[in-house]
Parts: sequence; structure tokens; C-alpha cells
Amino acid sequence: MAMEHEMHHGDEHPSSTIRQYVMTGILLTAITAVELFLSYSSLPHGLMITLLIGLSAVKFAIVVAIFMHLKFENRLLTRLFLFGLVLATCIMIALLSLFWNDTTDAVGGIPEGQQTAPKH
Amino acid sequence: MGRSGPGRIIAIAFSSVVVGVISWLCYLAFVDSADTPQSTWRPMSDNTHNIHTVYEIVFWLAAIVFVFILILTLAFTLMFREKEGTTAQQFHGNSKLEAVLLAVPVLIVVAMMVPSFKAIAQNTADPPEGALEVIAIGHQWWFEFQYPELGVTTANELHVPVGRAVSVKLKSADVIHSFWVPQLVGKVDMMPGHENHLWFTPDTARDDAYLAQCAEFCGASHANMRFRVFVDTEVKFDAWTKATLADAAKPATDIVKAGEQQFTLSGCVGCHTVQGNAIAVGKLGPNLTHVGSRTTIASGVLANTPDGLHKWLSNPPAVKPGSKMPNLGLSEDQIQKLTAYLGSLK
Amino acid sequence: MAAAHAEPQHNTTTGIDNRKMLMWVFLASECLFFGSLISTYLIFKGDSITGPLPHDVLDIPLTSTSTFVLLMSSLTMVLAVFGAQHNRLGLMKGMLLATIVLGLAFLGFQVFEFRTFGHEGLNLTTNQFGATFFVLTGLHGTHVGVGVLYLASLLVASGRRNGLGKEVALHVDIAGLYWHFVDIVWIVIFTLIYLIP
Amino acid sequence: MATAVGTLGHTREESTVWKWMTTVDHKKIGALYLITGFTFFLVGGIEATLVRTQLAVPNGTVLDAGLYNQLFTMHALTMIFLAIMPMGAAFFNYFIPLHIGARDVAFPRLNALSYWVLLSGGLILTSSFFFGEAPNAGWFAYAPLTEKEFAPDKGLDFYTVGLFIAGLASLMSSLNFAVTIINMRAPGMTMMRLPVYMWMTLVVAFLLILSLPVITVALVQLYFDRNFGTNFFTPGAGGDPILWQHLFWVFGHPEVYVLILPSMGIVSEVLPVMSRKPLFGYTAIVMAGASIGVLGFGVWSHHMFTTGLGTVPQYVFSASTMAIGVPTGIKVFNWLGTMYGGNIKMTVATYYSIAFVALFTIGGISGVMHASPSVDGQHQDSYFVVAHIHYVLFGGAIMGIFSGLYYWFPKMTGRLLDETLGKIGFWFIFIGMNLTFFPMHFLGLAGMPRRIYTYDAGLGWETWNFVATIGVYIIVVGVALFLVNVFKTFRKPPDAGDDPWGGATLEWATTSPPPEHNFDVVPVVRDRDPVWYNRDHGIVTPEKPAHLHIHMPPPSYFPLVLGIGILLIGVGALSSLAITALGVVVVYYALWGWALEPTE
Ligand code: HEA
Ligand code: HEA
Ligand code: HEC
Ligand code: CUA
Ligand SMILES: [Cu+2]
Repeated sequence: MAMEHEMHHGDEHPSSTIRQYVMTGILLTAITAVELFLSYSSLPHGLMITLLIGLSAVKFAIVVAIFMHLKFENRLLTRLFLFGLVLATCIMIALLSLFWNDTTDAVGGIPEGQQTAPKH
Repeated sequence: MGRSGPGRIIAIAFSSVVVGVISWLCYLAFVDSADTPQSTWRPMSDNTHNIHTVYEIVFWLAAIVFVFILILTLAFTLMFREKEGTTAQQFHGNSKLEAVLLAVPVLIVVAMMVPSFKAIAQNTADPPEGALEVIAIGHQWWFEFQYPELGVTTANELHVPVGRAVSVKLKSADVIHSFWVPQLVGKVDMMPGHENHLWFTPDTARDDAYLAQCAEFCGASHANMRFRVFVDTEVKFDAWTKATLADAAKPATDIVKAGEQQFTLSGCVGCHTVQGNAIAVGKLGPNLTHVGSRTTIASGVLANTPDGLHKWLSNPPAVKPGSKMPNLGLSEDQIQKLTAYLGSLK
Repeated sequence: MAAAHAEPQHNTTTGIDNRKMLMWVFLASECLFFGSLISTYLIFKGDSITGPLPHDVLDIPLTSTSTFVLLMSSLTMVLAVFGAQHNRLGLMKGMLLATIVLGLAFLGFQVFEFRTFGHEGLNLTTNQFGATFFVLTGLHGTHVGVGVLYLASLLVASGRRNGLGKEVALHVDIAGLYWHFVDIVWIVIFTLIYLIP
Repeated sequence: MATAVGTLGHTREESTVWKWMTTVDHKKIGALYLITGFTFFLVGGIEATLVRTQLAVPNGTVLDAGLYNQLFTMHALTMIFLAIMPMGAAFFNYFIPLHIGARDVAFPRLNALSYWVLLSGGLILTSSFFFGEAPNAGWFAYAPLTEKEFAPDKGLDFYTVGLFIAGLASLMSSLNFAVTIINMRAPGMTMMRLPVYMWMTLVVAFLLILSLPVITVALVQLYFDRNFGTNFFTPGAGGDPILWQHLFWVFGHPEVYVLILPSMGIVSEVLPVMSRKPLFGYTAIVMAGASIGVLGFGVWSHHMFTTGLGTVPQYVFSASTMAIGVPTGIKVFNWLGTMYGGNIKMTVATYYSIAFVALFTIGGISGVMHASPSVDGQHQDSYFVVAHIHYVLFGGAIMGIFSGLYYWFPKMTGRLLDETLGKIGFWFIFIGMNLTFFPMHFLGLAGMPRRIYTYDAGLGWETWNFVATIGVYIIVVGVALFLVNVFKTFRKPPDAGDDPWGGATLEWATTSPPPEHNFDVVPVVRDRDPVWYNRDHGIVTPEKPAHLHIHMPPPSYFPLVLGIGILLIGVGALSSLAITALGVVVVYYALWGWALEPTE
């Protein structure tokens, strides 16, 4: 981001920092608008999902980097946070692929006449 | 025992002997345990042979690590015990040695992994053409077996022919149970909402049943949820099929007749099917059409003898805690009749 | 680990304030929390046996508005942090208040959404969509609620002091981290649940 | 206790009880954890003893099915969540600041809070017995057996709420420990000079921080299923019991490393000190510990090989599971390397550490055997697995903890435990442990499933079950001897001196027990084994300054109040919303007080 330079010296130009924040806010809103537009468009499904996920990842990164100052902090903090984020993503992907490839799902639940005995 | 020269050799020799003897005793106990009725080390089908091939590799590699580490631990303890006048050698590590020590476990792991992968592929492959299809349904706390091709439904005792692949679809009517016949097939769970599969080709027909037991905790009577597999010769299996397909035997004696009536009066018909008895179409309990020809009742907990039946009917939850068959408060007389009737259902 | 670059001139080993580090590590943990919830949602997507299904009830324009509100609250939050760090008490208080109001507005939207869904026959027990949707967004909403309380308490507490110190700036900064995180979780939820058909 | 809370005032006369209830000193909190953990260990042990008594002979009649199922479930929950984890946390608490040369942990009040919350979780779980409705579906509580339909009584609600709260406590303490270790190190204490024990603590903290949220989600979902009619895990209505298993084990496997790594850390401290030489391959052990931590997140489905996982997932999880044997092997070899060439002082702590190496290896290799899915088809839910878990948990975790107890007791109390009595006790525990758990391998091989309250004669299980039961009574004697030892030791005057073992790490550079501020002068670290370095280089610790005035955080009752608030929320979740609401108010009140309380 081009604003990195100014941010470092934010103390000296407070008003310009505020402007950068506001610009970031506008950028985020704009991306959201694009996302909204995409979701109503008639793009092919796969492409749309990729774009949507890509854009929200960009938003995610912007907020973390600028609003949460991660970009300007000690790298250690980035690593600590990324560790959780990456692990969460990996586990999500693993879980989803385990479930989406599951071929043992019996459709329609338990067959007729095999229900449990009555409870008492 | 010292830390150099002969002392070192004595320590290692002594440790080897001690660990060797202990390991040997353990091995004897393992072999001894392998000779039990529900043993996991007596493969009697292609499935369990596949498993056993890996098992032996894995077991022996594990045994080598076991012996090796235990000998080192004991030997080092003896060799380097505190002694007057000696001091510890100060070193922080040894990169070459550490590299070797990294390589050895890697090799062991690879040696275990390769055959494991092969066995996974074998045992999760599709069953061969012409396999006998069975649907096994786990209930709290008994097993139902259906043979869709044959039209047979039975409970707790599975009959299969020798030499033909048996393909089992696993289902559950309530909670998770598991299908495990240690000598015929490795465990696969019966998952409610899912349909699991397994298959095996038994290679030895015998009169004794192959023992099996539910191996996933399923509530109060999990311990009492057992089943038996009979591997029959072709001829015997055909005979069994025929007999099982037939309607229940018609009552021949008075007491059996009375028992049949009692069976209706006591409400047994609401839960049990007896093929040929038009009112007895309940599905909540085991199919009793040929209950008399089973060797055990209540999923293997009681012998199928008049005594066993008597015990069961007088208070099922006392035999199997939590049993879904309630205590029906039957009188002695009623139990007598029912026992006679059930015994006649060969 | 970067921590090996010890900087003894600070009173912590890494020079990072303990509380700030605590918050970041906690947020790493929260990634797993929401990751599990979102996974559950996605796993059950399409497993509802009866309606209403997502496309029957989800109101994208409405939620886009509330998403916008939450985004704006992130902006006001960062301005509040800025105010706190630059000794601008008025800016900080005003922006904190704005953040709180926006947060409450978001919660208002959520309550409205939940009630509408209820009227349309979707609740926790209707189907898998209902269960996963309400538990996921409900727990997110709880986080927003906790955040509102957190910020409100900060606002009140900072009102008791005259002027701002480094301490207050730090507290606002840390609260901001939490607030932004809750916002980015919503970014993910909004995309995965609302936008992807 | 109630009156103390009712009269929240700063200037109470400070009774001893009140001091303990308001303490924020990591050493006192560590002691509280230790006492609590050990008490629960006895409770869990008594439960195990009952279980074994029932199984001594075929068709045992000591317990009925219902009670048996409650006992084995509570046995596991008690041991894992209320005994081993708290005892681990006890040592963490006590020794993190001492090891890294700090005055306290990063967040002393949070630390106290963690303890009170853990205690609340433990009380909730254990109180289920008094309602006759303890959890009874096994410690991993597979749905749908845990759903209202099959488990209508409150047992599983105690489970969800109790574990939720215990998990909260662990999360808070782990956050605290992680920040402390990263951020509170003495000058010169770089990461690669951290004692191995601190490294293992750090890994444990991160394992918990990253895995607890997953089970928290699962517990919330189960709670909703049971109480609000959702269907996360009920098949038929679209739910899926497999999901519970995944979520549980995504937490559950890292959890088992949470149980073992502290003990590995202890052994890595005890062996070098007793061998009088530095640890062999420090870097390798640290890296191995960290990679166990990372790999530990990628193996969870090895608990699910029999659930119809499919071919490819079996390949993947089998490979990743076996791979964990490699870094663990490195550690075992390095411990042996540490002993090699040493001059090993055979103290009781050494005995337990060496026993750890041997017994953990046995448990580890049976673990690697299960890692082959085909073999696991014959092991899963059999006593072979029970043998595995007790070799790693008792032979591993508990042996390590006993080693730590003997090693650190003099530091914590100023008194040495009786070595002779300790050795006798060791042999009882060691022999009893092997008699109890080794035969379980044979039982598993003979096809005995776990979690059965009864079995018939004739299956070849009688002998070994009987032997196993004898074994546990021998352990009981051993544990009782330990208790006798502790009581005896407290009756004699302090005799330990500051450094009875010739230790290498910083805790030995202060008095026994350490003063509240730990070190009169914050030590400067120049080496991995700072105390030895200073000894060998003739560096003397600076004299105590004449006007020693060190500011320590003042005691606070807010952690306790907050803990009570959380307890109330939990009790409310089991009974009525009103109590929960009250709890929330108490929590909020305590947070206010907490935030405004001066900490200087
Ligand atoms: C302290 C706890 C602890 C530890 C450390 C471990 C360590 C390991 N565990 Fe264990 N495990 C449990 C606690 C633990 N486990 C529990 C509680 C359960 C049961 C849960 C339940 O169902 O109730 C369980 C169950 C369990 C299962 C599922 C069994 C089943 O239900 O079917 C499996 C399967 O793969 C497994 C594997 C392993 C492996 C591979 C390791 C490895 O980390 C072990 C590595 C160690 C070594 C290998 C030894 C040292 C190495 C060498 C000397 C080098 C040379 C050796 C080789 C290369 C092989 N464990
Ligand atoms: C942390 C772990 C831990 C520890 C230390 C233990 C310790 C023991 N365990 Fe445990 N066990 C588990 C974790 C642990 N276990 C788990 C996770 C399971 C799986 C549960 C499930 O299936 O869900 C299990 C299951 C389990 C089973 C299988 C139950 C079944 O499947 O049906 C058995 C059976 O023998 C057993 C036995 C024992 C025994 C005899 C001990 C002994 O080592 C206990 C020894 C301790 C004592 C004996 C202390 C008591 C001392 C005294 C009382 C002294 C007297 C003092 C005074 C009088 C003051 N355990
Ligand atoms: C409410 C349902 C219900 C009723 C009524 C009922 N049963 Fe059952 N019965 C069951 C169930 C369920 C089982 C399986 C129990 C088990 O093994 O855990 C069973 C098992 C049995 C068995 C053992 C079957 C086998 O193959 O192992 C017999 C015999 C039997 N019932 C006979 C009777 C008779 C006779 C009556 C009437 C007097 C009766 N039942 C009434 C539900 C019922
Ligand atoms: Cu069915 Cu256990
Ligand atoms: Cu595991």
C-alpha cells in the first residue's frame, strides 16, 4: 500500500493519517459493493465463488494490516496471529474435503421399520 | 558394572538378558492369548489375512524398537550410575549420531507405511462380483441380519458359506455400533445416517461359531451385545437358507399351541415377527421365526435352552440392563408356554 | 521465533506490551473458534431436509446494509484509537460513541433479521440451515455484544479520568483489535453465507 | 467462604484462608493447582480401582452396568482434565517465572482466575455423582448416544458445561503462559537458551490455545442439541454424528500431547541434572517438541479409522500419524544420549524419569501400531488401545509428574522427601503399573473390547484381568506411600537447602521456597544452563541489596468473585436461567472492579 510511508510518520501528519483511514474505509466499502454486484451477476458459479472468496480475503487483509496496525507492528504479532489463521484455514479445508467426499451418507435416513424401540 | 571395557560389556550383556527374558515371556503370553476364541491373531479370511500380513511386520518392528530401547535404558542406567571418583563427560550432542538416529526411525516408519498402504487398498477395495450381500443393522443391543437376495431376515447369528465373498452393508437403527469379527474381518462402525461397507471371504468352514462382539460403546448393555458368525459348507448353507425361508413350524402339541396364543396375548407380536403367524409382524425386536434353531438368545448372552429362555422372559432388563424388551410381568405358567412355543420355532 | 531478538531496553522481552500480545494470541484462538463454526455451516449446507432454505429467507440488501454499518464501525474504531494515541480526547470519545452506536445498530439489524426469519418459519430446530445459521451468527452477535459492552465500559471509565495517558491509549488500541476482528469475521460470514449462492 | 464474599472489603484481617483465596502469587496458585490436581488424581484412581475390581473376575457383581459406565467415563475425565492437566499447570505456574527469571507471570490476576475457574469446572463435573447422573458415554462422548433421545438424564449436560468451563480455565492460563514465556524473560534468556521445560510449556500453551476453541464449539453444539432441539449430531434430521468425532478429535489429539509434553519437559530437566551433564541435543529436542506440536494437529482422524473414512483419508492420516514417531524417537534417543557418559545420581526423581523413558516408549510404539489403519481394525476399541493409553498416560504423563514432584518438592517446600520411602513407593508404582497395564495388550489381542462392564468366562480373559486388578492394588499402595512420605516430610524441619540436586536452571539460584518476588536481583543469563555456567565461571549472584523493596502485585479478590460468577453461569446452564443471569451480573461487576483496581 502506498500509504505505508505516511503511516510511519503518522505522528507528524495526524490529519493525513485520518484521511488514509477514511480512504481505507471507502476502499472496503467499494470492495463490498463489487462483491454484492458479483453475487447478483450471472458469472459461472466457480468463477464467482473464487472471486468472492478472493475479494473477502483482500478485505480481511486490509483490515488486519491497516486498521489493526499489524503491518506496522512487531513481526512477532503477525506470526502469532497468522499461526492461528493458517491453522484454522487448513483444518477447515481438511474437514470440508473429508465431508464433501464422504460417500457413506445414506440418503433418507433410516429405512422403514428399523426405527428404535420405544423409549421408556 | 563400570562404564568402560569389560564393565560396559557386562552391563550390556546383563541388560540384554533381562530384557530378552522379559520380552520372551511377553511373547509367550502373546502367543498364548492368540489361542483364544475371540483372538485377533487367527486370521480365517482374506480380509484378516491382509491385516495379519501388515500386523506381523508392524508387530516385529515394534518389538525390535521395544527390545532395543529397553536394553539401552537399562544398560545406561547400570553403566552410568553415580560412582565415587568419576565425573560426567561434558558434551552437548553429536550431529553425526543424531543424523543416524533420525534416519533409523524414518526407515522404520517407511517400512511400516508401505505394507499398511497396501492393506488399506486391499480392504477398502470393492467387493468381488458375486459376493453374498448382507445388510447388518445394529440395534441397542442386538444385531439384525438381512439377506436381500435370499429374502431372509435373522438376528444375532450370521450364516455365511465358505469360500464366497460376503459383502456387508452396515447400518444402525439408533446409536453407533460396530461390526467386528476378529478372525474374519477388521472392525468397521455402524454409523447412524451413514452406510458403511466391508467384505471378507471366509476360508474355513467349521461347526463352532466365530465369536464377535459390538466394539463401539453404545450404552448400558454394550457389554451384552455379541453375535456369532457360522461359516458353513455350501451344502449346509443352502440347507440353512431353505429352512430359514420357510414359515415357522406349525404348533404340534397343546402346550406349544397355548404358547402361540400366549405370544399374541402378551403382546409379543407387537415387537416380533414370526413368519407364518399373520399377527406377529412387529419389527422392534429380533425376528423370531426360527429362533429355536439359534444357539443363543439375546445377542449371545444366554444359551438358547429352556432355562435360558425362562431367564430371559421372566425379566429381560435383569439379564441385559436397559434392554428394550420390557419386563412383561409374565406368570410362571405363561413363561412355560412361551418357552415351549419359542423352542418349537426351529 | 522473532522473540529471540530480545530488546532489553523495554520492560518486556520483545518490547510488545503483554496485554497487546495477549489479545493477538487470543484472536488467533478465535480464528479456530469461528473456523469450526463456519466449517459446521458449510458441512451442513444443502443438508436441510425441509425448508425454509437460505435463498428463501436471506435478505441480501438488508444484510449488506448491516455489513456496511459494521464496516463503518471499524472505521470509527480506528479513528478512536487514533484519537487516543494522539491525545485527542474529544475525537476518541466521539468515535468510541459512534462505534458503540454502530455496533448497536448492527445488533438491531440482527435482531430484526432473526425475528423475520422466525416469522418465516425458520428457527433453531427447523432444519440444519436454521441450526447452523443461528448458532454461527448468534455467537458472532454475542461477540459484537461483548464488544459493545467492552467499549462502553472503556468510554465510561475514560470519562473518569482527566486527559489521556499511554494506558488509556493502549486500552483503546486493544479493544480496537477485538472490535476489528469481530468485523473481519463478519466479512467472512457475509461472503460465505450471504453472497455465495 | 460465603461470609468472606459477603464482606468484600480491603481491610479485612488477613486470615490464612483469605490470603490463599485472594492470592495472585504464581507460587501459591501453583500450590493450589497441585493440591487440587493431586486430589482429583486420587479420585480418578479410586474410580479406576472400582472399575478394575468389577473386572477382576468374569460376570463381576461389584458394580452394575449404569454405575460402571459412569465410573469409567468420570475416571477418564477426572484423570485427564482434573488431574494431569492441573498438575501440569501447577508446575507451569510455579516454575515458568522461576525458569525464565521473572518475578511473576504476565497476568497474575488472570492466573488466579484460571485456577478458580478450573476448580468450578471440576466441581461441576464431579458434583454430577451426587445427583446420580454422572456422564456415562465415555470421555469422547460420541453422538448420538449423547443426545437427549438416548441419554435423557442430566449426565451429558454436566459433561458439556463442566468441560466448557474447565476449557475456559485452560485457555486463560495458556494465554497467560504463552505471553509470559515470550515476553517476560530475564536479560540474556533468548529463546534458544530457554530450558526445554519452558519450550514444552510454550508448545502446550499453543496447543491448547488453538485446539480448545474447537471442542468449545462442539460442546456448544451438543448443548444446543440436548437443550434447544437443534440437530447437529442427530442423523435422520440432517445432522451427522461424524462431525462430533471430527471436532472432538481435532481437539482430542493435540490434547494428548498437552498431557505428555509437560512430562517430557520435566524429564528433559531431571536427566541432565542427575547425569551431571548438559542435555544431549538441545536443539533437536526443542525442534522435535515443536514439530510434535505442529504435526499433532494433522493426525486426528487416526481415532476414526473404523468410521468409514475412505481410502485416501486413511492413507493421509496413517502417514501423518506414523511420522510423529520420528520426532518423538529423536527425543527418546536424546534422553538416552543424556544418560550416556553421565554420572547419574540415582534419586527417586531419576528413577521416575528413567521409568518414563522406558514406559513411554512402550506406549509410543503401540501407538504407532494403531497408526496402521488395517491393524487398527483389530485394535480400535479393544483393550490394546487401553494398554496404549495407559502406557503413555500413566507410564508417560504420571511418571513424569512424579519425577517432577520429587525433583521440585524441596524447591517448593524447603524439605527433601524421604528417598528410601520414595524408592519403595516407586517400585510399588512401577511394578503395579506394569502388572496392570501390560496384560491389557494380551487382552486386546484376545479380542476383549473396552468399556464392557462384564464378560463371560471361557474367552481366555480371566487370568489377565485378574492380574491387572492385582496390579492396581499394588499401585494404590505405592501412591499411599507417597502420601505418607509427604506427611512425614512436612513434620520435619526444612533440610533441603537451596540447591539439593546441583540444578542447572534458574530456580536453583534462589532460596527454597523462593521469596514472593522470586529473585532478589533479576538474574542475567549467559548460557543454557545458567547456574552451571555461573558456577563454572565463578560468577557469584550479586548480593541482596540493602534496601530491598520489590513491588509485587497486591492480592485481589476479584479473580475469586469472577470465578464464582462463572460458576454461577455454569450452574445456571444446568438448572435455571435466573442463576445464569445472576452469574453474568457478578462477572460484569467483577470485571469492573478488576479493571479499576490499582495493580501497583
Ligand atoms: C499422553 C498421551 C498420548 C500420547 C503421547 C500418544 C501418542 C501416540 N498415539 Fe495415542 N492415544 C492416547 C494418548 C496418547 N497417545 C489416548 C488417550 C488414546 C485413546 C483415546 C480413546 O479412544 O479413549 C489414544 C489413541 C490412539 C490411537 C487410536 C486408537 C484407536 O482408538 O483405535 C492411535 C492411532 O493411531 C494413536 C496413535 C498414537 C501415536 C502414533 C502416538 C505417537 O505420538 C507415539 C510416538 C512415540 C514413539 C513411537 C516411541 C518412541 C520412538 C522411538 C523409540 C523411535 C523409534 C520408533 C519408531 C519409528 C516406531 N493413539
Ligand atoms: C490420565 C490419565 C489416566 C490415568 C492416570 C489412568 C489410570 C488408571 N486407569 Fe485409566 N483411563 C483413562 C485415563 C487414565 N487412566 C482414559 C482416558 C480411559 C478411557 C475412558 C473411556 O473409555 O472413555 C481410561 C480407561 C480405563 C479403563 C478401561 C475401562 C473400560 O474401557 O471399560 C481401565 C480398566 O482397567 C482403567 C484403569 C486404570 C487404572 C487401574 C489406573 C491406575 O493407574 C490408577 C492408579 C491411581 C490410584 C490407584 C490412585 C489411588 C490411590 C489411593 C486411593 C491411595 C489411597 C489413599 C488414601 C487412602 C488416602 N482406565
Ligand atoms: C417392546 C418390545 C418388545 C416386546 C413387547 C417383546 N419383545 Fe422380545 N425382544 C424385544 C427386543 C428389543 C429384543 C432384543 C433384546 C436384546 O437382545 O437386547 C427382544 C428379544 C427377544 C428374544 C431373544 C431373541 C434373540 O434372537 O436373541 C426373545 C426370545 C423374545 N424377545 C421373546 C419375546 C416374547 C416371548 C415376548 C412376549 C412375552 C416378547 N419378546 C415381547 C422387544 C420386545
Ligand atoms: Cu453396540 Cu456397543
Ligand atoms: Cu490421537
